[in-house]
Amino acid sequence: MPGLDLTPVELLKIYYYLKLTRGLEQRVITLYRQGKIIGGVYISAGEEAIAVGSASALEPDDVIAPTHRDLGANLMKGITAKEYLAQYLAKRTGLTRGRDGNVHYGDIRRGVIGFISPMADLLPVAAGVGLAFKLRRERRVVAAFFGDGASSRGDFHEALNFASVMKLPVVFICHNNQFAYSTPLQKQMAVENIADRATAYGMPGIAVDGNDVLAVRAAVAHAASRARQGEGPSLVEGKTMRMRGHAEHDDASYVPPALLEEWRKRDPIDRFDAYLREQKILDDITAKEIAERLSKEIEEAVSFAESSPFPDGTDLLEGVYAS
Amino acid sequence: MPGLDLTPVELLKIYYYLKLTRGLEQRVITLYRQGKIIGGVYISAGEEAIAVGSASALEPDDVIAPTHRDLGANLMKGITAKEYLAQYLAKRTGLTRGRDGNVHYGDIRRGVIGFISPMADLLPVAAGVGLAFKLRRERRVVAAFFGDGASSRGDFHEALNFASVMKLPVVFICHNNQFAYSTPLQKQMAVENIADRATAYGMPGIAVDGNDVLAVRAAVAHAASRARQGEGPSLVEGKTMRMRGHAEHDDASYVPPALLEEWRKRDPIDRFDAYLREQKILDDITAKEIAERLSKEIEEAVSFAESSPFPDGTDLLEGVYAS
Amino acid sequence: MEITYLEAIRQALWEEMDRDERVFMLGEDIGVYGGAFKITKGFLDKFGPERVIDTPLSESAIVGAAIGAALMGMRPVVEMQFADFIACAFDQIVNMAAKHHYRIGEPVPMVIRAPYGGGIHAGPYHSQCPEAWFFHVAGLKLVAPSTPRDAKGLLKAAIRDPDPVIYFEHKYLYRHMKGEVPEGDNVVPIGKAEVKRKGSTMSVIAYGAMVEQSLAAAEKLVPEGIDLEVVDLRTLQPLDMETILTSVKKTGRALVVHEAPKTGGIGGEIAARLAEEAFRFLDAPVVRVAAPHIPVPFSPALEEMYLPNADKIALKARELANF
Amino acid sequence: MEITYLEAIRQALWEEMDRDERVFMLGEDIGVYGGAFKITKGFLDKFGPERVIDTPLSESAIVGAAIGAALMGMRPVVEMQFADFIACAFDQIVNMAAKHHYRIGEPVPMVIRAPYGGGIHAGPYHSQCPEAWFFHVAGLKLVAPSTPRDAKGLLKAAIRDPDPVIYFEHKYLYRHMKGEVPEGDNVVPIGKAEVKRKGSTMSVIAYGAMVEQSLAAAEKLVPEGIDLEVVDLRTLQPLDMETILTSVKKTGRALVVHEAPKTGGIGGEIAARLAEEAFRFLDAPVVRVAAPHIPVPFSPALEEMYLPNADKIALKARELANF
Ligand SMILES: Cc1ncc(C[n+]2csc(CCOP(=O)(O)OP(=O)(O)O)c2C)c(N)n1
Ligand SMILES: Cc1ncc(C[n+]2csc(CCOP(=O)(O)OP(=O)(O)O)c2C)c(N)n1
Ligand SMILES: [Mg+2]
Ligand SMILES: [Mg+2]
Repeated sequence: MPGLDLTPVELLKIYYYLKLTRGLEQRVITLYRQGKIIGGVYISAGEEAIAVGSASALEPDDVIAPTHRDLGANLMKGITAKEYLAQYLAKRTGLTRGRDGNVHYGDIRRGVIGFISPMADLLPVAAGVGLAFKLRRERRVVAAFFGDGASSRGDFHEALNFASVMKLPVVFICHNNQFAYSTPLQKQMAVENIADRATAYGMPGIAVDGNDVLAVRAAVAHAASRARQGEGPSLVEGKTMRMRGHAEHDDASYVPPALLEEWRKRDPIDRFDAYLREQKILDDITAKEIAERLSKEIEEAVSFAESSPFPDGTDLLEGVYAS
Repeated sequence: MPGLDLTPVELLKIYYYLKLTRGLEQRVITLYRQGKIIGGVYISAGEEAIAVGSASALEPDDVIAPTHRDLGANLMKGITAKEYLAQYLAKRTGLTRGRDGNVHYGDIRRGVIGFISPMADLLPVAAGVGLAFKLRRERRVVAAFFGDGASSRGDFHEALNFASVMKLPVVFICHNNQFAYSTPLQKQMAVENIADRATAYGMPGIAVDGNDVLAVRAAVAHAASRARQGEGPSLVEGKTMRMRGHAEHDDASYVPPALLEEWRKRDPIDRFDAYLREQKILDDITAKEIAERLSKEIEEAVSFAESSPFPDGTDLLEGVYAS
Repeated sequence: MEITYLEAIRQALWEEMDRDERVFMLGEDIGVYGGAFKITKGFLDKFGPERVIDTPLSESAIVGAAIGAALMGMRPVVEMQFADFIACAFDQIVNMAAKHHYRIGEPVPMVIRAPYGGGIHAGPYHSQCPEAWFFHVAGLKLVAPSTPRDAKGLLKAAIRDPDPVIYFEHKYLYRHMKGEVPEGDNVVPIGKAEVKRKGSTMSVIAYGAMVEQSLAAAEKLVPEGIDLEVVDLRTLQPLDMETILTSVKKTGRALVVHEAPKTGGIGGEIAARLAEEAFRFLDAPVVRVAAPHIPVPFSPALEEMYLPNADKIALKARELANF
Repeated sequence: MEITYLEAIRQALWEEMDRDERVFMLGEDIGVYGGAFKITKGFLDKFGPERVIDTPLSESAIVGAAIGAALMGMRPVVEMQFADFIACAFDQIVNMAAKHHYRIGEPVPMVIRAPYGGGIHAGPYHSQCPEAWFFHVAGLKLVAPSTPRDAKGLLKAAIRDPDPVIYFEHKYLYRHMKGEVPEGDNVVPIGKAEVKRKGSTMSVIAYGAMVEQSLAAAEKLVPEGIDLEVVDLRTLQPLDMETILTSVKKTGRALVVHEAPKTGGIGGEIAARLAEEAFRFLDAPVVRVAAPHIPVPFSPALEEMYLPNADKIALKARELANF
């Protein structure tokens, strides 16, 4: 059973990051409603287990190439709540210093490739990260995230093929949240599982319950260990559901309410919470303690972000080039 | 057994086009050696059965989107030997009137989409042709050709996915001739068969002996009839071998001679010739008659092409736009 | 009656779909959702899923399919969700669509709607003005309306045009810009600029969102006795040099304004043409107002510094008037 | 000793690979085959298959992978088989590579070698000069050497540069152009134009294959008392306006020459900058010699009409001298 190899501390760490992700995003939604956010807001509520489960399976010097619903993974790699919120408020203290917004940030020193909008663009880039590891004989792995929608793009195909031919240490991880914006799976592809596409590249493909954080972790850990041993890339698909609009402006009225209802019952955090309690790793006291820590971390981040200055543009024209 | 549904006249037509393709290309090689060709020369010798077999399975108002080794299909759709050679000589009488060269020609009225260089670009275009048929409720089919190399490109993926989701009447036909320029299959993909990639799109994929013209014909006929009945696209892979260099300047010294030797024994025309003789459809007399007709057609085409004028450029600046 | 720029686009699409059954639309989320900007809201109900196609997330396939359908005589209208993602279809546009008529002589009647431009706090990936990428490519027509009337009339012209047209619709104008639109089937011809304000001191040559800003600058400058003539290009390719030259020969001074970065923008070409064709009439150098050579920054203050506006135009106009 | 332009490129690659083990190459057919133009012949034997990577036919993956490797501190050098196919990687270049440093502040040290240009009878898909597609994009450096010395020195500079550099190497010059190359590790700095011929009548500003043609035009005009100063840009982005301005202020006249189509080419920007920054020094309009706004035609006579050359330059120079 997945999870049995983990210590309580490790399990609670996963719990913490799931909750931190949920809590921070909830806070962003509030800030959005208060009109404090600049631009769109992309929420991963209900699919945090994919980001967190995956990142929890990585080693500290592994790299991630996140997509727009991977806050949990970014946090685990060391992106801070403060930086995250400052980015949403378009502040100078955000990771792009106000030059880019919301989910478009990264820091290679912490192993996070900065996400960019064109879907699937980071998949070839991740292949290149893996190539660098391979050439330098480093036993590092890169985890590359993408959505079901992104899997229709040419770059998905080129990247998976390239990585497979060269046996690069990449774990391709799909958030199959059943929609690309308003477009349901059946209008995107004529296959049941995105994991089935792995066949086309001669790599292992596995579909897991994306709302089971330990199942995700186990699948990614397995794929990462294969990759680390030089056996090449894998494709891990997490089946999940986008529980909110594409972005916060979208009321997602095109999503059948029954579908949401069904998936609400499978909430990954509720499930993991129940599991931990069952395993006697979590009780009310610990839960409350963690909730307080989280609340503190989040509120400090909000204060930080709100009190941070906007960029003043004195260096507006600088930094187009590194030299 | 494939071929049994064909009349002797139909079989001899296939024979004629196989031989015409081989003969014309041989002639182009000679012209190339004589320095009369402008630019590169792309030869399909040894893989004519894919183009001819496929085209022979189509209806007159079906459309093809050829790749650069589909002379046989183009001829069957009505492109003439004269036009073909004039194109190679960059003459005004070529299908692009000297504006483009060698294998870059087409004529939509005859159902041939003009090939362009970037590999796989015609696959989405073919999907669009199929889309037009579908929207207009026309029972027409488009056959879209590509090489093993082209199947690594994003446009391959996007096109097959698009066509499959929309159930478009497209038959995707791969010349798997084992090399993309100098790059052998194992450096291009980590799968055995390109046909296996059909799985990723939820469409049927079949690999056939690409040097067996009737096997190709049967597979394409089957796929075309599915497509015509609204059952969507298929992928047909013809296993074959590129018997010459990528283009005539390339001595293909990177190809193991034994591999060529092995495939020379499977020459599609020799095999079809033997089959026809076995079936008593072809004898020396008919063969000679056909050889004479071919030789006449080819030599007339050479004269036509050689005596045709070069474009004089009086309209050089015209025709960038249709209006 | 005054309608918004967005409503004008909607009406043009609606009327053209109604008028000509060859016209159909394809793009991401344009059907059920009605498009990211809700331009095609209601179209699915009226015209059905065959003519309002929700596609997979694959810009290259979408554009390629439009080309194929256009070759078969359809009139596809593609919606890019944001113009920024047109980069993903660049090859199909410049290599396939643009060159086809010159090479083969067959028309490719298609429209790509590209929602472009900044001013909506959307950062580097949802604000770009990519028109100059295509301006250099022979075979494309480019239009960029600045008013509801032109938006409607030019979109009609684009859909009826036999050539590939990229229709740049400015996102900032969608709901900000209102104006009168004539009753009935009013087509604004491609290739004709329009003087939006008569003036004598200098000619301001602008397009898209910069027309409004230029007109505002003109009002600002009235008290100073500076009288701007504002020429709205409307069509960028082919450029209406006649209208530009007539204006500049009259005023003797030219200020070119665009939102895209100055370096390599269309303004350079206009300035160069003016020097070549109206040097003797120029009392002063042609001056440009445009964005700096950086990605479009996200944070509002940065974006404001980045974007040209009425004040910046007025400033340069004053300098030019005093040259 | 005189070496060819091709040999100069080869030497630069060889020496850089030798000097810095972070440098590696990836592209189609560059290993076993030694590249379509044989530039990397012998590299595989010397540096091995990990540093000379034959990739699948997938330009977007190749460029994306180079970006990823560059982010990890490698120094990838990509070979496009022909510059025309860079269109297939356009999105990765303009959206990912170009914007990364401005947004995130991390360098992306990579080189894309783009064999470009006409004069080799290769038609619309193997002759394009696509530099203007990228000139408008902030964050890219563009170089285009005209001599073996610059070809070698600029490629070294490009490989050592921390930013993404597109290295435009002219196919016509490969074997046509010979010249002295200094011994040793000679780096030609990016961003510096060079006066290739001193003169007094006018400044001819050119790059790539047009430098040779401009120099030839200069010789033709000597008997007529017209004395051309030929400025070789060498770097297109960032433009060395200082050198250009110094020359033009001295001569009072400027003729800009490029092989790419005039409309939307780099010449427009230079002309505009000259008007803006040297208007008082200009005794005549800045004039451009460039290709017409059509695809590169195939047939030799057409291509000759299409391409700028010494005669066409001399003709315009004469007109300009007499202005
Ligand atoms: C190339 C490209 N085309 C279009 C878009 C606009 N867009 C942003 S997200 C999105 C849907 C993405 O769906 P998916 O990959 O399933 O991710 P999800 O949002 O469902 O997590 C679209 C169409 C984009 N960002 N990139
Ligand atoms: C996008 C693109 N990249 C590179 C090339 C250069 N090129 C022309 S043909 C070719 C190999 C094609 O291989 P394949 O698709 O297997 O067709 P084959 O020539 O083997 O029939 C290459 C690399 C191209 N035409 N298009
Ligand atoms: Mg999704
Ligand atoms: Mg092949």
